[in-house]
Parts: sequence; C-alpha cells; structure tokens
Amino acid sequence: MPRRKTGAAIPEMFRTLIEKPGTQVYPYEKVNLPQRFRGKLDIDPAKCTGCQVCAMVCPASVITMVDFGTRKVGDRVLPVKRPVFELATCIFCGECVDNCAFNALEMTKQFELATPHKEDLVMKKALAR
Amino acid sequence: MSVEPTQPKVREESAGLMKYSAENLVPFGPIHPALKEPEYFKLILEGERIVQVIPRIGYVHRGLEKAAETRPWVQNMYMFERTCGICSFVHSLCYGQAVEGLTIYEVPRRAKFIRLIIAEMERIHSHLLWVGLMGHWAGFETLFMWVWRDREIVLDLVEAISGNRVHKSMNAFVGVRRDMPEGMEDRIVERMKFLVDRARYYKEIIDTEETMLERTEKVGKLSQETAEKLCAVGPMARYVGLQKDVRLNDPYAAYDEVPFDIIIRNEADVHALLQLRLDELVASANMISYAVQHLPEGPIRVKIPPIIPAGEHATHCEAPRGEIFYYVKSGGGRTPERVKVRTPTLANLPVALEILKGQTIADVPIVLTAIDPCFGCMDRMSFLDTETNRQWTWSGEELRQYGINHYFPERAKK
Amino acid sequence: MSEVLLQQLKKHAENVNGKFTALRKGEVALEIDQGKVKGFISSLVNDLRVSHLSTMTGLDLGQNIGIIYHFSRDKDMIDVKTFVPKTQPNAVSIVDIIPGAILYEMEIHDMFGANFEGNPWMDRKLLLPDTWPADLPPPLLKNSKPADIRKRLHLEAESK
Amino acid sequence: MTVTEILEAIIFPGVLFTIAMGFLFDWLDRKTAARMQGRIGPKITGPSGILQPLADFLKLLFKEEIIPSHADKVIFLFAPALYFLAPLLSMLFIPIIALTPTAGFDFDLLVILFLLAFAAFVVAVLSYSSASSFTTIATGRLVLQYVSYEIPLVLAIVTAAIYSRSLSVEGIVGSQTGLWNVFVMPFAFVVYVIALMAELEKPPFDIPSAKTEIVAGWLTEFSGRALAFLKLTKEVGYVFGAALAVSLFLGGPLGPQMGAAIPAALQYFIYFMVKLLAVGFLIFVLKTALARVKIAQATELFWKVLTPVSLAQLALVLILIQGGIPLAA
Repeated sequence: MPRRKTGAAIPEMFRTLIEKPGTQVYPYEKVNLPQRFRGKLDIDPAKCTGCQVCAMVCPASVITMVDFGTRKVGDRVLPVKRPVFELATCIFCGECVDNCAFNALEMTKQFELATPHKEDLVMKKALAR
Repeated sequence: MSVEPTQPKVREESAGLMKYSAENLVPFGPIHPALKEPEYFKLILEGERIVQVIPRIGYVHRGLEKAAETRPWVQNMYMFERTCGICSFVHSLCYGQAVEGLTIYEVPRRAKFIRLIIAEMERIHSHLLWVGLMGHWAGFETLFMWVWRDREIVLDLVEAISGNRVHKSMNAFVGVRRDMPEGMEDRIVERMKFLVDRARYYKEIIDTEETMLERTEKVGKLSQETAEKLCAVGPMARYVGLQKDVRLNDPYAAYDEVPFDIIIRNEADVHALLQLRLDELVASANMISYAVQHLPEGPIRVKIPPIIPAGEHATHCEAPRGEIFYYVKSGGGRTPERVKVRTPTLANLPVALEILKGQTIADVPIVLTAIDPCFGCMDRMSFLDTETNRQWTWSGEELRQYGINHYFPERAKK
Repeated sequence: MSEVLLQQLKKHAENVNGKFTALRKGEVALEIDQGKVKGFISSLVNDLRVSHLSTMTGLDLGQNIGIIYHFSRDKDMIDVKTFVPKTQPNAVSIVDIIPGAILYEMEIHDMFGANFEGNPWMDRKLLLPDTWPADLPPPLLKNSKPADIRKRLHLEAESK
Repeated sequence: MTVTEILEAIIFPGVLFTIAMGFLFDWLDRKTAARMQGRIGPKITGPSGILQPLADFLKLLFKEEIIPSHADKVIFLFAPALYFLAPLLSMLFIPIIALTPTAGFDFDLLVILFLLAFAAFVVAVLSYSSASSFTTIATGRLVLQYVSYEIPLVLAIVTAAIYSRSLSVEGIVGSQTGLWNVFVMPFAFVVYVIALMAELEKPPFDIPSAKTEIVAGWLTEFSGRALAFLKLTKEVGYVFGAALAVSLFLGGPLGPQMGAAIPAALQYFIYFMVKLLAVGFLIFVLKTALARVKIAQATELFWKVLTPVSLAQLALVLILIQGGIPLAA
C-alpha cells in the first residue's frame, strides 16, 4: 500500500502550470485534420451516371434521385436521374463514397456546416447543367 | 415526445414530505449535473442517508429495435453504431458478428486484428473518460481535466485510422471498411507507451491522494454472491472477483491470438474499480502495441449479398462497460425480423440500485456512476416513419410552434 | 460446449419434455412449456451452475409472444425458449431465482405486454412514458405502427 | 472627517477597490486553476480574459429573476443584500495603504468575528428560504460545516489577538513590526487557512454547494441580480479572508523599507498586495489539488484534528507570554 498523503497532485500541477496548455483554441485557430477525415459530401457532376446505388445504400436517407431529362440508348429513350443530397441528415459514414463505382463522390474536409437556413444544406450540384 | 408528468408530481410529494416527516425525497435527474444523460432516480432519504431508490429510465428511448425491423441489414449497422456515443464500435461489431454468424463467410484474419485494435482503443477512451468523470464527481477537477486532455491522444489515433472521433464506421459485414494507414505503427506504439505512463501516474495519484481515497475507499461495497445473482457484467463483476470477461470466456475477433492480462480485484469498492479500469487500460494499450506489430497481411473484407439467410443468432462482446448482447433473427429477407440489444448499463443498473442503499447523498454520483452508466444506449429510439421509410424531422418553424403550444397554450389559441 | 454440460443439459431437458436443438458450436436452444420454465431455470442455476442471465428477448410469433432467456457460462450459450399466447399473456417471473432479471422482465412487459406474475414492479413503466395510452398495442408487436404512436402521444401531450 | 477620508472609504482602498479585487481574485482563481489543469481559462474578454468575471457579473444583472413559488419572498429578496454587506464592511477594518485602517477602532476584531458569524447565518437563512429539496440539504450541510469550522477559526484569530494583546486589527498589525505572527504561531495560520477554505466553500470543503451532488447547493434557486451579487460576495469574502490572514499572521502592509523615493503608502500597498496574492495563490493551489470530502469527514477533521491543534497552539502562545519571552510586546 503506497503512502497516503494530501496534495499528491501538486508537483504535477506546477509542471503543468509552465507547460503549454492542451486546449486547442478552435474557432481562433485552425485544427489539424487527419488524411482520412470524413467531412461534407461532394459530388463531381461530370462523373455521375445516375446509377442510384448511393441512394440505395444510404442509411440516413440523405440522397434522393430526381429526374434529369432523358437519354437515348439505341432506339430507346431512358430517363436520367441525378442525386440531390440533404446534408442536414447526413451521418458521415461514407457508405455512398465506398459504393460509388464511378468515383463521383468524395468526402471533403469541410466540417463547419452550421447555417441558419436549412436550404443551404441541400446540395443540388449534380443538377447543374 | 410526450411530456413526462413525473417531475411536477414529485415536487409536490417532496414538499409534503418535508413538512410532515424527517424523510426527504430528492429527485436525482432527469436533468442533473452528475448525469450525462437524462434519467430519473427517486432517492428517499433519512437525513443524508439513502433508504430507497426508485429508477425511471426511458427518457431517451428511441425505438431502435422497432426501427431495425424496417431497414436493410447494412443500414442497421450504422444505426446500431449510433446506439451509444462512446462504445459505438463495439455495438456495430457485435451486430456484425451476429449477422456474420448467419452467413457462411469467414472474417479475414487482418480484419480481425483491425477490429481488435479499434475495439481496444475504444476501451482506452471509454475508461479514460470514466476515470476523469469519477474525478469530477468526487470534486477533483484537476484529475478530470488531465485525464480528458490525455484522452485526446487516443481519439486522435482513432480519427487518423477511421476518419472520425466517435462514430468510426469501420465495420462491414465480414470484414472492416478501412485498412490501417501506412506507417502508423511507430506512432501508435509510441503513443501507447505514453498512455501507459500516464495511466501509471494516475494510478499513483488515486492510490496516494488522501481526499480521493477518503471518497472512494469502502464506498460501493458489493458481495460476490449478490453480484452473481444480479447478473453483473464487465468491470462491475470483475471488481468483486468474478471472472467475467467475454474476451477471455468466448473470444471473438483476434482475442484468441493476442495475449492480454485479465484484471480481477477483490476489494469491491470504487477505489478498486478505479484501479481496475486503469490497469485494464494498460492491458489494452499493450494489446494494441502487440496487434499493430503482429498485424497479418491479407484482405480486409469479403463482399456479401444484401440478403441474409434465415436463422437466429445471439452474440456477446465485451464493451468497455461490460458484456453487450445482440440477438438477431432473420426471416431470409432484406430486413431483420427481430434485433434485440442489451447494453451493459441495463444489466448493471440493478447492481447500482443495490449498492446505493445505505450510502449518503454525497456518494450518490460516485456510486451511481461507478457502473459507468450510459443511459442513451440503455434506451434506444429514433423518429421513424414506416410508411415512407424516411426519418422524420421537424422544421424550425414547426418546432417553435410545438414549443409555443406546449408552454403557452393560451397564446397558441389566438 | 463441454460434453459433460451437454449431457447434463440433455438429461434436464428430458425431465421437462424440452425440445433440444443445437444451433451451432457452443450455442444450444431448448424449447420448454411455459409452466415448466421456472423449475428448469431453477435447476439450471442451482444444479448446473449456469448463473449468468445475459438478457431476455421478447419476440412476436404471430399468435404468441415468444420469450427467450439467454444464459451463458464461459464459452457456452444456452437459450431457453418459451411462449405465452397473446390473448392471455401471463408468464411466470424468475425474479426470486435471478433478481437481476427484474428489469428485463419489465422491458418485455413494456414492449410486448407480457405479464410476469411475481415481479414486484409489474405495475410500473420502465421505458414507455407514463402517458402511454392503454388502448395502443405494445410498441414492439408487429401490428403497432410508429405513426399511430406518434400521433397519439402528441395529442395527449397537447391536450394537457 | 475629511473629503479624502470619505473618498478612501468609498473608492480606494474602500468599497470599490474591494469589489475590483473580488473580480481580480475570481479571474486569478480561474486562470491559475485552468493552467494547472492544462487548460487556458478565460481568454477573450480583455487582455488574457481579465474582464471575464466583470462580464459574467454584468450578464447576470440583466438576466430574468425567478422567485420560486414556495420560497419566503421577503427573506429571499432581502437577504442577498445583507450577505453582500458583511465582507464589504469587514474589509474597511483591514489596513492596506497605512498602518491604520479606513474605519478601525479599538475592538474591531470583535466586529469582524460578528460579521463572519452573521454572514454564515444569513446564508443558512437564505438557503432555507428558497425551500427546495436541494437547498434543504444544502442548509443542513451549511450549518454542520459552520459549527465545524467556526471553533478552530475563532481560536486561530484569538491566538493572534492574545499574542499581540490587542483586539483591533490595527493593534495586531502594529505588534508585528519585529516578527510576523506566522513565525510564532505557524499552526494557527495553517488552521486559519483550512478553516477559511471551509468558510469560502472552496474544494475540498465545497460541500454545501457540491454541484455534482445537490446541483448548486444553496445557490440553486437564485437567478439574475441576486445570483450576481451572491457570487460577487463569495469572491469579496475570498479577498477579505485572505486580507485578514495577511493582517493577523503575515504583518499586514509591513515590510522592509524600499527607500525614500517611494512614498510610504505605495510601499505599504505593494507589500500588502504581494502577501494577499501569496495567500490567495496558496488557496488556489490547495483548491486545485484536492478532491471534495464528505460532510462527516470534514466535521471529523475540524473537531478531532484542527480544534485540538488550535487549542494546543493557544496554550503554547500563553506559555510563551507567561514565560517572559514576549517577542513582540
């Protein structure tokens, strides 16, 4: 049994007093994000083919497919769909990115998504022509 | 979303009791500084001594088990990961193992090691969190701040490996989703060594600091028979000398390949719990170092079809707080037929109620939180509309209107 | 699963006419009539020293409410299965044998509506709100609709 | 009474100075504790966050004030003002920039003892008047803690008074020109500091306001202006407690001459402040290093350990005086 004493932490306290504090002064200082950080979703509209896999795997129902004109394959006219992302419900799991066969999706390092308008978090980038 | 009528009722009761008898009824919760999450305990007191405790849980019940029945298997993985904010990985691991048990696939060896590394990092982070909070509840803020500062180390490692501090999203059915990053071994081993040093220092503090010892020694006593009868799990079973550790009894992931110390103590008080958790932390750090250095080569994942064969399977894993339990029943479809979750907090709650009796109110936070309660994972719920299969959210305006209706009915009528 | 325990289990299961199925290595399931469950669990705990009740699972089996007691000892998991009819959901409580089962029984009571005779806290709610309407089906039964629950609970909250 | 004297009483070193010191102590307390714990503490308001306590105070002033329905309204509203007076008045008896305090007289130590007891009494009444479960328990703890620390605290003060053969702070300070009392009665000083921490409800004796047990203790039901002033009073009490320790045991504003170029008042002030901050720092360190004890353990400490120690110290001092070794007389 070690010796009991009052104030066992005092030496370490004085050591900490002169050390650099552990706090990161976040909004005033930038934070270091690791390579694999999963932030806001982003899409490369040029690569997206509208295959709907991302919408099927998404656990949080972030992605809805909307009509985006038609295309011709041989004689047939097929509807084309593009994803719309409702980022307010995104849980940042990255399942859609993993499943995208065309590498159209990626997770950026942007994480400051707070906004007073919910509409700001609806990403319609893939609909731009 | 109903309004709990319990609290106002208790107010009246307590006022009445104060008038007529020496007994006092103190509401502990639903919102209380010592509780991270809303739960309610009625403490019936005689002076400072507790005579009886009546629990009332379910304030954050989210109906996860119900929701699971309507969602595809893979989506449930991410939902169950969100059962708990601290031991998130082990929930997805246990669910994943339950589902893997229904299939014919074998988890690759490298994936098993990666699972072990993440699970043990989670244990370190959870134990450090608890040790710090214990300092906070004992009024020892310095320990709290130091421990939480050092907890960042392991969180940073987790973030570097998985991309997120809390919800790692590392598990997939039959494997893991991300490999270990290149060239992380040295950094992990070095950081683990630092953590072991810190854990030894904190153990020295809790063993020598008089005021801390006075608060924790001989508090929260429990006999071995009672613990066995109440089906205590995890550290709450190990601190009375029961050898209950799923990692040892029923090895999963790579626990049968990586050597580790199982920590068992016999003193059965909160001080022993503190020592036990710090020792376990050291053991976990050593396991991580070993696993990182002996990481086998090979694939990390087997892709499986989205339909799981019919059958039922029950698995358990050792979460930082104790045994967690998943029971999965499949009808052979795209969604499970039934998923049952039992979190360690629910198993240990009867133990906490037992050891609270006879303590003074000054000990309530220490004793109640000795089980490392996580009420959020004990109650499980989410807003889910089965008809459209979409999460249900309120717009800001609707929420505001609901608030107005709720608090100012007369204004809403206008 | 150790041979000895397996043999003993088989013997005990025969005594109570239990249907014995080995699910996989280390996990066995036993189906037992509701009336004999308590006696069997008592012998399990006292004679075979299988004392750790991991949890109790409730199931909706159509006409019946299934109850599974998940026991474990070291590597072995023993699932004791029984059921009660939905029309008369009265099960026997095992709180006097295993006091730790009290909250699990309350949970099944809340979520499936089964009554456990002998559980002292059967008149209390554990997870559901106190304002839970008595005429709604218990939430984990298959005929319970989340939309209904939400609608009803909001109405009750607003009418106060 | 001259205009200067009135200004001294009101501005410096009187009421306003005391309040400013209260804010400063609050800031120092938060900053040193934070740095020792590896944090940074207040940072934004003012240089290094020095204006943060003032900002908190002003913010609370503008907050809505809520009176619990079953509280005793008269006491609930009136008592915070009474409580605020106690340390503020007491501070006027402490010599800071001269050897004579702003408002001293021959028996002012008795008034200080009265005001200490008065403050504890007001807090107990205040706490009981808000009539909630938490404050009821806090009242019990307050009273128990008060009867525990009061005896050693008074004994320590009386020891200093007997040795200096004076019942005024001025007299006690004046008698320490040769040797500070702390060297004659170290145990009395230690007892005084520990009892002071109990009086100020600093850890390890923050039992009546233990936030993880009984929410905010006796402060639970207060809000708005009342809360602002109660919090400020605690800080002013902190300053006063440390100032009394400086006057009784550390020679008050006395110190070696710095040279004729610096005016005497400034010299006194510098010495006083240095000692005051040293005592404050001692309390900051102790407060940061210790865990909260239980009320039974606190009572045991005061009755079984500190009371005998202070009695023994008193006996020792009496022997010193009777034995004809009056070092300072």
